[in-house]
Amino acid sequence: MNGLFQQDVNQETFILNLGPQHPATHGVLRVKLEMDGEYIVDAEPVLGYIHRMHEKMGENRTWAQFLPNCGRMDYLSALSYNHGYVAAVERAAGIEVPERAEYLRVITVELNRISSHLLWFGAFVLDLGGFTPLLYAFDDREQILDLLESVTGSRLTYCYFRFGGVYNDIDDSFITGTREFIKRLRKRMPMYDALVTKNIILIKRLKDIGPISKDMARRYGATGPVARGSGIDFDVRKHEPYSVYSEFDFDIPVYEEGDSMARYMVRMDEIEQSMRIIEQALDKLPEGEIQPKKAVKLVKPEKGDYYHAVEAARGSFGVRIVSDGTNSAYRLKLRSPTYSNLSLFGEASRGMLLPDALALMGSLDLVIPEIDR
Amino acid sequence: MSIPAFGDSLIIYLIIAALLFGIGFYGLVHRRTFIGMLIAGELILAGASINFMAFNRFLAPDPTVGQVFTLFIMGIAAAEAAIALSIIIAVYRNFRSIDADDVAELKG
Amino acid sequence: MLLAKIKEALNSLYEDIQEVPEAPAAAEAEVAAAETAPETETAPAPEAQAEEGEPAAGEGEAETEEAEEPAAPPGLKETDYKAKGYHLDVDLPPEKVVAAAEILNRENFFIEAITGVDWIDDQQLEVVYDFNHFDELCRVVIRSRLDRSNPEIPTISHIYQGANWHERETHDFFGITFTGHPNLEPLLLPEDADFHPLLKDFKA
Amino acid sequence: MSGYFKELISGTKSLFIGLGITGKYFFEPVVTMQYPMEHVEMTPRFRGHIELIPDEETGEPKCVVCGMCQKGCPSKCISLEGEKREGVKGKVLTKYILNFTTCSLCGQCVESCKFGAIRFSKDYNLAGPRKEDFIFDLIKRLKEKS
Amino acid sequence: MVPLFSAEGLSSLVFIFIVITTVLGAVIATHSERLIRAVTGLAICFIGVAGLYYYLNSPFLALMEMLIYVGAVCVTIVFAVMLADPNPKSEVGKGSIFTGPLSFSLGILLFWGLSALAGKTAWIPSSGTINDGSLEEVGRSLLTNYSMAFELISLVLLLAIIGALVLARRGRTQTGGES
Amino acid sequence: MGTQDVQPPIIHFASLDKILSLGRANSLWPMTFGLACCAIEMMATGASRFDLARFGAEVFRPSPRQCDVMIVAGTISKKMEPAVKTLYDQMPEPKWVIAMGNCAISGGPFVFEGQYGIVEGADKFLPVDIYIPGCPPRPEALIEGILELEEKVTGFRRWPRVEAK
Amino acid sequence: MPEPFRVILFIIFVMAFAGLNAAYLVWCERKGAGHIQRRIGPKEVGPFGLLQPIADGIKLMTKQLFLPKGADPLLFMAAPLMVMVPAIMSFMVIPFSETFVAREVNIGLLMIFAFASVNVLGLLLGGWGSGNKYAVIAAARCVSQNIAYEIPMLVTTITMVMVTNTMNLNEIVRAQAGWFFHWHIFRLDISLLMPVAFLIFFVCSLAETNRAPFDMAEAESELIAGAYTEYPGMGFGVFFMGEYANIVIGCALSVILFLGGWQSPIPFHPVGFLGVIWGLFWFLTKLYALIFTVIWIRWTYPRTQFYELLNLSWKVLIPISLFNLILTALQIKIFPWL
Repeated sequence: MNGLFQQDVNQETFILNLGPQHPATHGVLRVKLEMDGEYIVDAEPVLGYIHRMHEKMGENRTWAQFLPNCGRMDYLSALSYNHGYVAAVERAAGIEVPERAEYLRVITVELNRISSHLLWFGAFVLDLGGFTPLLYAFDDREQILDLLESVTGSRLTYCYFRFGGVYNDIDDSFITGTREFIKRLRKRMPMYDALVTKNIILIKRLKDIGPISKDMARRYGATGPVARGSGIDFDVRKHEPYSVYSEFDFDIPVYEEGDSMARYMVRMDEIEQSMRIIEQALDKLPEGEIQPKKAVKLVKPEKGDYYHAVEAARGSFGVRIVSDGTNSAYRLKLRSPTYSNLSLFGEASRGMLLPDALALMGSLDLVIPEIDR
Repeated sequence: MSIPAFGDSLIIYLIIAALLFGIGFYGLVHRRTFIGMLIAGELILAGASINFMAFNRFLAPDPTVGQVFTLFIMGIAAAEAAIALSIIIAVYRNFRSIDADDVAELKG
Repeated sequence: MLLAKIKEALNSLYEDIQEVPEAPAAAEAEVAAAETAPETETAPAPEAQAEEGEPAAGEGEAETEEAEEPAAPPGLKETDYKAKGYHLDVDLPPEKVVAAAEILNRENFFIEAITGVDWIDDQQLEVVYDFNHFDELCRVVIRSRLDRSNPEIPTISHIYQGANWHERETHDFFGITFTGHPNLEPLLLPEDADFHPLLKDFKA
Repeated sequence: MSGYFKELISGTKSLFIGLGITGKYFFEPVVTMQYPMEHVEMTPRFRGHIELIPDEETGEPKCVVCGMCQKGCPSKCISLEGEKREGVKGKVLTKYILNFTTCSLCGQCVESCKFGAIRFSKDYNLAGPRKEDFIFDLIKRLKEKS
Repeated sequence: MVPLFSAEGLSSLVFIFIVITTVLGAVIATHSERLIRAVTGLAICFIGVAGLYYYLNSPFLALMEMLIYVGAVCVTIVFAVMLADPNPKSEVGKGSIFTGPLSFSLGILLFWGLSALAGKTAWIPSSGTINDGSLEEVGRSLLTNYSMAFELISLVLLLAIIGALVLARRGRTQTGGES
Repeated sequence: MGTQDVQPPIIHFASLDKILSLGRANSLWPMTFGLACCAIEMMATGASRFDLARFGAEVFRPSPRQCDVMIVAGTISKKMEPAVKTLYDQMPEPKWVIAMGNCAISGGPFVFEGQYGIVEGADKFLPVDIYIPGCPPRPEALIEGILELEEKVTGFRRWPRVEAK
Repeated sequence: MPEPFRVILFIIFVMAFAGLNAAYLVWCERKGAGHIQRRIGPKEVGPFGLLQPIADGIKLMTKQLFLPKGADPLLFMAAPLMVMVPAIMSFMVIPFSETFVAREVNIGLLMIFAFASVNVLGLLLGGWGSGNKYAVIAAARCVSQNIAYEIPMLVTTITMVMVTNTMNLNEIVRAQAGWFFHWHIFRLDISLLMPVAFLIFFVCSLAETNRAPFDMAEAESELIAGAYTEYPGMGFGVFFMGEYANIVIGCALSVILFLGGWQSPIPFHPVGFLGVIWGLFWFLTKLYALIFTVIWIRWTYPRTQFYELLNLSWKVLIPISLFNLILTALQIKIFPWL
């Protein structure tokens, strides 16, 4: 009512609480906005509304028992997270992985990355007010989910990788299905392009909105498409090749502009690159075992600390393991990319309009449970 | 059952106009803030317009005169509202108040 | 290339540490403060030091080592990337962390994470900083041990703004105070939380 | 000025192209699978809650009550009991309770079972007004099924 | 007097309703504690006045009243209330001598005087009219007899727009944000 | 007062009640309110493949004032609990709650001894009407949950039951 | 039939039409959105989901009504009515067919605009009265948008009034009699920019009715539910009905001004009762085609950014509509025989 806007008579600003339940925050992020009219004077994200104690659980559970947690951290690219954790433990315990298993990992992770980017694409356009692209993207995403479900048994929170390999092998129907899906998505991408990317309304909403400079991305430790949209040529898959990524020929899309449009374009291009990786992996897929010959039964890494990073759909996901030689972690630190990416929101959104700030927030591709862990 | 044809007598319109004028005047004196005064002022103008229209309908040989005048009053009122409100906002920015007395005290 | 360069730069941080003679103190305090640098050379687990020629055996030994080999100060160690996942392991006293962050900032490193480890057996808390570089793979780990009863370390959030949240999170989980931090309120825990769940002696 | 008109025209064109695409899809067949009337079969690897595998001859569960599933479960949702019985080798399962409401479907139990006594069911559409309905007595379920 | 259940009677009833609306709106406008309600009252009052104009054989002006007063003036005032109403503290009544009973009696006095004047005067209806006062005639006279005033009004409006912009924009930049 | 017998109402509004409950059951507007993983499956349920719209339940309203059913899809943390409670209180009667996923039912996989962050189940502070177990449940299960809720509101089931094989 | 009773009958008809129309437009919208998105849309409630709006109506009407904390009771209650009533009043002057019109007012066009301006105040007061910051922001946006788009809309309308010399909607339709190329949208001889003028008018009516891509008042992803955030049950329902009634009016105006109203595309018009039906058929066909376009647009585009929206009005629509005004005046003067 009267005085609604005036917390302090001497200030023309007022406080707006975005969330924790707000359609644009994709979950339960809360952003405290100090607004002057529709301009944002200051923004402070408030986290922790879905803090699920993953790091504490890492200390309480055995190495293998922690596996399902990975999929629930970032449920959109669960396999990347599985991969990061499994690879870190493998590094710590010195477990060798058969080549076929590595290929399967790459194929499923990249499929998962595409599905994550597709969902982001839809949700981002939904943030901007367009509803239909979301459903088209979901339509394509369902195909991936079908493929992955036929391999892993679940639709979203996969628990597919095991120390030293993967849980079960793929069959021919998966391979043909994947090839067909890639063909189908290749046909759909120009449609997305014409419907959304070239749309003048979208261009007007994204061009020059929410610029993030190279230096800012560095100071905040932004990685993934956010960094690549700011002209930083950084991708863990190329930078410190893990698994079998060094054997594939793919490009890292980099855009110099640093605005929301650049981040959008990076992700759209990444879908194409992921498809290239999958095609090559399917072509090169070696025969062989999917688990090490001597089955890994009890994992006991040596004392010490280990770090392993993978490129998740949102950036560099790092796992720091501090082991004391028992069958559970002494300390498990999960470095989630969105945590760093979101931390620059406060600075980047200063002086912006509310809808632009939401476009910026959408372009950061938030998955809140991964931030809060 | 029957009812007087109220809409057809000049005096009723004049009384309504006087009532609006009186209420407007009362408000003008009574209100503390500029916006309240502006609202009361608009009421006074409305009372005047009704008078014009009523005379135009019942008395004037040229029935367009009153309408034209009322149109002009509307134009003036719109302009007046715009100017007054921007002044109010400017005053508010400077004094953090739209209370007429506060502004008077804070002078200088 | 970059690794050598940054190693050189970080080396300079140890110069004045060597000048200051290690103050003999009570046995407990030695564990807490004086030995911080030499003791956690390789890995946080004290037992793991066996591989590295037992520098923790005595203060005198550590001192002589420093005197003999000024090029390789204690606490600064190149690690095997394949096995560990990082290149440079730098152990610093808390007051040196800011200087190290400045050096890394100059070389355009970006911050990956800050976290803590609770070494309850040693009555110490460790703060671990991960830095990485965008152009060339070079992950630098900076670690610093603090006294568990009064864990304080200067903030680096004025150099790396991204450290702001990481430090708040570490404060949430371990109760480590980052002096000079602009806003050290609970981030992930509820606003009124007064517990630090990742401490080993935490009970819900 | 020419940029103004160029943007105007290209912008309008892009809007009409967008309309064309959604218009085209308007006339394409729907992809909806109408659930209660039609439903798909789950893939062989689909992970529902776990169920006991009956012995083909006797119909009794194959479980030997080793407790590996219970131990492997990260969220402690399995509790089982067995007893020694005359004339039978090993233990006989008497109670196998799965608290499905805390399960995360990770599959640790199925993996850790060396006797092939449990598998994932195909129950994909569970819902109900009572929480207790989802704490399954798997032996009872097995009896009902057969 | 006209029968109640005829077109004239019904219109007379509606007229009473309109008068009540007008006066009620005016009372709300001057007497409510909150400014926002006062504006609502003003809008209601103007809707009533528009009805009166309709009864005065000028639907055109009735609609203009709606368009300008309700659609423009009231909306502007609501905006001003939003921008510059810091405290919902009591709006009316305070220490000055003009408030309360005195202003009320002044208003009553004015009303009484004016209506007495209206009642006492012998109004002489005109014998014949020059035109029928229709919309066309209004337009014609606007562009012939009163064209000067018409132009002046447009000038006044233009100046008002510019003046309002100049006044309202000043001091805005220091809070930042405005581009 | 107290223990007197309650007279049965003279006029029965049974048929009216039936119509009302039919109307309500067929127009369950959920809230756009996702907490975690299950929210994605909730979105998938609204999407083309499963299409919640067939039952008139696709109108995801972002404001609690216009919602009829709150689908608690995900883990409720202790920090979030007051907010969820507020949202529930803001919904006008009649209102229903669906606990979707194991986290909302009982805390799911995040329950362990010494946990400090989550509420073990939405029914700890909300009157939950329908439980949908799974981690996350398939979209079919959510549709089934909506149908179960309709059954609960109207008292009979309009749709065939699907037995999983 | 005596005039007052005819009017009262028509008011009842109009109210029923507005209510049903709103309900079934929602159905159309949901169904249309469904098929655009390759899904079915409402289906199970009645045949083809046709009972869906009724179920929604029953539910909304029996929802608990309450006053949110911090809301102003008077404003909160009055606002939905201020949106709904003027919208329904505007139906009075719309000629559904040549004789199928409540009142042929000679300033019908002005009347619609006058009532539309009350609608704005209703939204503003509703948003402000809710005592919710999102609602206030939405209301403020909505008003500045309405003011900005009223200008090009009025300028285009004035152009059409200049062409037809009347503000009587029925007269405007009569001026477009004959073949379909006599409709104003095809009259390039009056103004070369006539199709553009139609586009401007249509875009403006989208903006005036707060429809996507200009749905600032209900910007779901930004402002929760905009000005309606705090409205439960029927308060929301009334707003919704008002909104859909406004869409019908906006589209009806476009049809009347540019697409020949109730005129059929061929110069054939039966007399008497059949003529009423014939006109009604063509009017409703055109009207619903246009409404379908509105729905189609909503499910295709993202929302515009607020300042871009104002830019579009001030930098594109207003200059072009003014240019069109001048061009029309010139063309009428140069080719006076047309």
